[in-house]
Amino acid sequence: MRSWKYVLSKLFKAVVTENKRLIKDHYLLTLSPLKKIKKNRPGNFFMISVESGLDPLLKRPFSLHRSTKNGFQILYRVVGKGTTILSNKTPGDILDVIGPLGNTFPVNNKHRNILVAGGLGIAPIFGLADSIVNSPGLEQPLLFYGARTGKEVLCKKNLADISIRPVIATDDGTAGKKGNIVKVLEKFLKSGSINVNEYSIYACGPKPMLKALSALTNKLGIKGYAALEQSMACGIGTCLGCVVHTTRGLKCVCKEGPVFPLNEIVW
Amino acid sequence: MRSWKYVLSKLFKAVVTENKRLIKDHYLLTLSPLKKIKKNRPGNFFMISVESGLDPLLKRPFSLHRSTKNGFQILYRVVGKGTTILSNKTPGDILDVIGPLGNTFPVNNKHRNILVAGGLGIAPIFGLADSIVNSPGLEQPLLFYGARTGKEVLCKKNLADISIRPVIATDDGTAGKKGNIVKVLEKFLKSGSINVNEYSIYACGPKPMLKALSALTNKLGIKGYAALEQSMACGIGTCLGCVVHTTRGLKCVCKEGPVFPLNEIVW
Amino acid sequence: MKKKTITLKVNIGKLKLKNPVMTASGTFGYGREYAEFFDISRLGAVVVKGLSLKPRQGNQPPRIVETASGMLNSIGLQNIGIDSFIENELPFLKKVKVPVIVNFFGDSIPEYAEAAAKLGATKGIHALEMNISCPNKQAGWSIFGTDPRVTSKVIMAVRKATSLPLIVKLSPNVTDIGLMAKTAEDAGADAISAINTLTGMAIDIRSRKPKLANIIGGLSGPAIKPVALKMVWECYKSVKIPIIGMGGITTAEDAIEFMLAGASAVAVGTGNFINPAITMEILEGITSFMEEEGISSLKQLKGEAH
Amino acid sequence: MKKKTITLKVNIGKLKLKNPVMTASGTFGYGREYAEFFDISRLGAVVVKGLSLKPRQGNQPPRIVETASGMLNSIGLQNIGIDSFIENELPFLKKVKVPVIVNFFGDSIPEYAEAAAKLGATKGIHALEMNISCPNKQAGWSIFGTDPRVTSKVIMAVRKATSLPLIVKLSPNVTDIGLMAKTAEDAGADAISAINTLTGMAIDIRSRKPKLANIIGGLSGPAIKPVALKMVWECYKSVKIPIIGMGGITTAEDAIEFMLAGASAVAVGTGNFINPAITMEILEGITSFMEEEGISSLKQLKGEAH
Ligand SMILES: Cc1cc2nc3c(=O)[nH]c(=O)nc-3n(C[C@H](O)[C@H](O)[C@H](O)COP(=O)(O)OP(=O)(O)OC[C@H]3O[C@@H](n4cnc5c(N)ncnc54)[C@H](O)[C@@H]3O)c2cc1C
Ligand SMILES: Cc1cc2nc3c(=O)[nH]c(=O)nc-3n(C[C@H](O)[C@H](O)[C@H](O)COP(=O)(O)OP(=O)(O)OC[C@H]3O[C@@H](n4cnc5c(N)ncnc54)[C@H](O)[C@@H]3O)c2cc1C
Ligand SMILES: Cc1cc2nc3c(=O)[nH]c(=O)nc-3n(C[C@H](O)[C@H](O)[C@H](O)COP(=O)(O)O)c2cc1C
Ligand SMILES: Cc1cc2nc3c(=O)[nH]c(=O)nc-3n(C[C@H](O)[C@H](O)[C@H](O)COP(=O)(O)O)c2cc1C
Ligand code: FES
Ligand code: FES
Repeated sequence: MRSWKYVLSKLFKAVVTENKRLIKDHYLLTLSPLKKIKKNRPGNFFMISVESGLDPLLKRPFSLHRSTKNGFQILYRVVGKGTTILSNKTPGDILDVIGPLGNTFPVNNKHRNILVAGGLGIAPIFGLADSIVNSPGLEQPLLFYGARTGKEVLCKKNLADISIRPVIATDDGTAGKKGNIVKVLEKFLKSGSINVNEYSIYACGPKPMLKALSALTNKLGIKGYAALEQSMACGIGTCLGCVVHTTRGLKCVCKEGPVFPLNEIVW
Repeated sequence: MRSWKYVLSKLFKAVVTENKRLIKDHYLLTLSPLKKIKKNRPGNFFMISVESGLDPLLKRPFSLHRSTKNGFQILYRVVGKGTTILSNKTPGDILDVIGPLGNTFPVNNKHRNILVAGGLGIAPIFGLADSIVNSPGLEQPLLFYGARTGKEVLCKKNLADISIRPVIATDDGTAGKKGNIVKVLEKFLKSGSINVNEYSIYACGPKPMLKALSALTNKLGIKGYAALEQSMACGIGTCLGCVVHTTRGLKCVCKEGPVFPLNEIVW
Repeated sequence: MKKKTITLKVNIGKLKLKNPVMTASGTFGYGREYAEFFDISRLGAVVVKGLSLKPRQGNQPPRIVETASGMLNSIGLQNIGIDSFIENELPFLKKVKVPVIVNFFGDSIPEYAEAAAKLGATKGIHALEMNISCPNKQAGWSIFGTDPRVTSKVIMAVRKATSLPLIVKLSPNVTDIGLMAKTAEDAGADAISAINTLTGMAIDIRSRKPKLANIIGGLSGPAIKPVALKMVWECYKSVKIPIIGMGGITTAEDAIEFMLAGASAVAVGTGNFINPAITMEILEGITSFMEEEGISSLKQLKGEAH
Repeated sequence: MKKKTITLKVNIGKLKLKNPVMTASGTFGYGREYAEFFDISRLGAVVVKGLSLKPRQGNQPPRIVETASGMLNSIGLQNIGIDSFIENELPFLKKVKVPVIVNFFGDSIPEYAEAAAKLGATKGIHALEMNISCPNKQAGWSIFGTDPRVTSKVIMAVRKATSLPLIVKLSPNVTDIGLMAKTAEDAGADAISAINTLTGMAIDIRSRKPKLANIIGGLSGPAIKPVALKMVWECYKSVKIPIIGMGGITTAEDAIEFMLAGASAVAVGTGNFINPAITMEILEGITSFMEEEGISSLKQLKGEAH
């Protein structure tokens, strides 16, 4: 009767080892699974139960930020009921999690990889940068990172540790250039010295940013990918709740994404 | 616009100052209201929110166990969802509470008062004993206290502190007499030396015990009162959810009780 | 936008209210108990527990079961009767100076009409809310709320019996609530309130018996909010008379959702049990929302999501 | 009572199941994804996502909104179509050796019949579940589930088209579910499943627009359990054919409540999203309960609360 447990693999309990407030409403959660979990890769996400009761009911999706020795980290912002509860977790609390879920960023081994993060988009993009830096034979990636304000530029130390010096833009100019990071990227890509055929772009951020980015990459004919978000129920491709429009029809963000080619996304 | 707050009085926030596990699933919760609350008396109860979310939805009723310098105590047993959540509260947690609610035990100043507690019924009965002991001019009450087993006999030290030596009976005989506390009381009341007209009885405990007790008191013509329980929604007499049958029709436990004359309860 | 330009005033037909937040029948008694928690004169209106000509004992206990984000009740319309209400409870509400809406019901069409006539002749009552929808049915009683022909007849009889603003409270336990709303409008209702409780039940697996003595009860609370909101939305599409929206409201945001769906005013039921001062928090929240969004009148919200 | 004397076997008409725990249509895909979480051959049956003759795109996103202890969905019957199911998905389920119940629907009576005939002629399908109740209606589509005359006609057409066990899945959005169940029984259904989702909606107060692109969605999850349980109770009173109970089941206790109300088997929907292995925990819990209570067969539970 109890033999079903052997197949459980993407379903696990994880203990909170740290839940650190970085700035204002941004937190870094470190989880240590209570059993061996599947290997996770940049782009993957986890569905986390923030509550054992029935309200809130559904698990919340969060991108893998970074793998650690004993588990992984989630970088999140408090926006509603679920994330508020999550922000009150303390070391020793145990959470139900499923994952790793979803696809990964298809890094191009031969290209120079350009990473673009907007706001919390740095959560998966940092992990991607880390993994590229640690992949022998891959060139150091470039990071274009936009935020609302200087204070919300995260991961500065961690980026420095892997020798990445991001090009930063903020809405209010309190860090890096003032303005839109996609504009900054455009300028870079259009500068005479760049051959766009040698670059690939990997992005995560708010919808308007990704939309602008896909307009840009489509115009320049440069290959790019973005991790998307959509409200989710199951996280594994069974409820068909998380679809987005693509040139190949409606696709599930949880299963066929979250990473999609920029030129296939229909905004 | 905000002036409504001035009338709030039975609605308050209280901070958990202690939440001590006594035995197995029995806990003693000490609450310190964040504002001055109304005077509470034995028999009164409080409706406590165990959760800020919507599940569980309703507040839970708990008898006043004992007043403290900065607040009051609740003695409770973990039986379901709400009490499980309550048992996980730690000092510093803040709970929404309404109370004190309900009526009190109408202690007879001229009689010798007999208190009868079954199981968790000791929660309000201890408070009653304490208040009688501390009322000048009142005789020391007698306490008949039944429990399932010796380990579940609570408040021993506190009872000793107020010089009450309870007559105990347990189902398994591991403390006091083996058997039913109502039977023990009956023997006492029927012993030749007792004039039943000089005694009043105040009881709280499981329904079968109270039923047996009311049969006994009705038979002997001795005046008695019991604190009853019923599922509650509002706790203040507006939903009409918590009614019990009495000789005077259906009555709300929350507003017209929880203490009722034993000879008026229709079982 | 300056605060002083905001008005929360709302008209339900001839009934003029200073704000749209009222209490739902059966969850606020006759108002007295809540006066210990806040100044109830600040409410848009108090809707009292459903009254009948004669006092009623209601159903056997147990009458309350908690469910996921909701509760079942089978009170069964226990009430003190119209006479006792007028004599013992109404004077208090009059003194408080809060608009009083009396929820009432009968066992037959003549009883409905007689109750309405009696209440209509009483000073200090501002409107009547006709309950045709209580799920605790006895002897086919529920047809008043589910069979449009009977619904129409009983409303017309009540309409003739009183000139007070007449609110008809609809049952959600029907296939087409829009049709029921239209039936009420055509029969002379001045307003609709929606929704009453959904029928539901719970079973104790150890005793293997229903948890409510009455077996079936009415489900209320946040659990039913999506259903209630959709029904208000349907009613708004089908009638022109004002709608009082209710069902699971516990926050200002919930109340605003109902207004956007088409409600002119809202009522809070089960929420009062969770927090006795919840109506005041909702009122404050609506005001803040209007300030933030630069809305000066509730007319700018009503039905705006359509 | 010794463990070995307990049997979880249950018959749904001619369909024999090793246990009463199945998955609810639309919440388990075609089974494949959950095989990564547990051995799905342990399920009483897998009920697949609703299929139509032609593939369907479904509704526009957003399609999911969480509500208090529940969720709204407006998937709109997106599916890969019967042919693709038979070719690409059924072989996997056959290999797993789990009973397969195919949920299906059509836009017209002939389409329903054609779909049933096609599925009925396919090896490896153990029963058909006919969805007449999806609330994501297009062009009056919902009348299949709410107008007894139409319900009767479409079921009779399907009944003629297939000899597979035929389960009719009822809509809860009706005044009298007992009547709908009886209609299905009389028209030839071998079993009833109840309930599908309740219609509901949610509004974003900042954008002042419905949160679902489709405006209206179906409410599921623990919030609706009391309503579902009461409807199963009503169906049990009105028909003799077996009932598959569903609506908000997340624990063994919930499942047992449905059986006590009259269900022969149960289906778990939204619960799968909360915990992908929930069906196995429910199965274990039912077994433990039977051990504790000395129950050897589910027959001793079915309808016992009546
Ligand atoms: C694949 C994926 C990866 C994600 N990774 C991260 C991450 O690494 N860090 C992080 O902070 N957030 C991430 N998110 C978003 C995160 O899931 C939501 O912020 C979270 O679910 C909100 O829960 P809540 O209960 O606090 O908010 P709710 O109370 O549910 O909603 C509050 C607000 O947040 C919005 N919201 C709700 N769900 C989502 C969602 N899925 N996506 C976007 N907005 C939403 C609502 O529309 C509402 O405005 C990710 C989402 C997806 C789909
Ligand atoms: C006036 C009053 C005073 C009370 N004082 C105390 C007290 O001092 N200490 C204490 O431990 N308990 C007391 N109770 C009982 C207490 O309210 C319940 O144990 C509690 O509400 C259970 O909540 P739960 O969520 O843990 O259980 P649930 O999950 O709601 O239910 C678990 C079990 O407890 C039973 N139960 C639920 N509510 C009640 C209730 N109101 N009365 C009895 N059984 C119930 C249920 O039927 C079920 O079997 C009192 C009840 C009342 C009405
Ligand atoms: C305990 C209780 C008693 C109720 N009694 C009545 C009543 O007498 N008359 C009536 O029309 N509605 C009655 N209702 C229904 C409410 O007025 C309201 O329509 C319903 O509960 C939905 O709102 P809510 O979810 O905010 O509670 C009652 C509801 C509850 C919970
Ligand atoms: C995302 C989702 C998709 C659904 N799709 C279907 C479907 O295709 N066919 C169907 O008959 N029911 C469908 N349903 C209804 C469920 O099968 C079930 O009847 C309902 O959700 C109640 O059960 P629950 O509360 O356990 O989820 C769907 C439900 C959900 C949540
Ligand atoms: S969240 Fe269920 S299919 Fe993507
Ligand atoms: S609990 Fe509401 S009247 Fe007693």
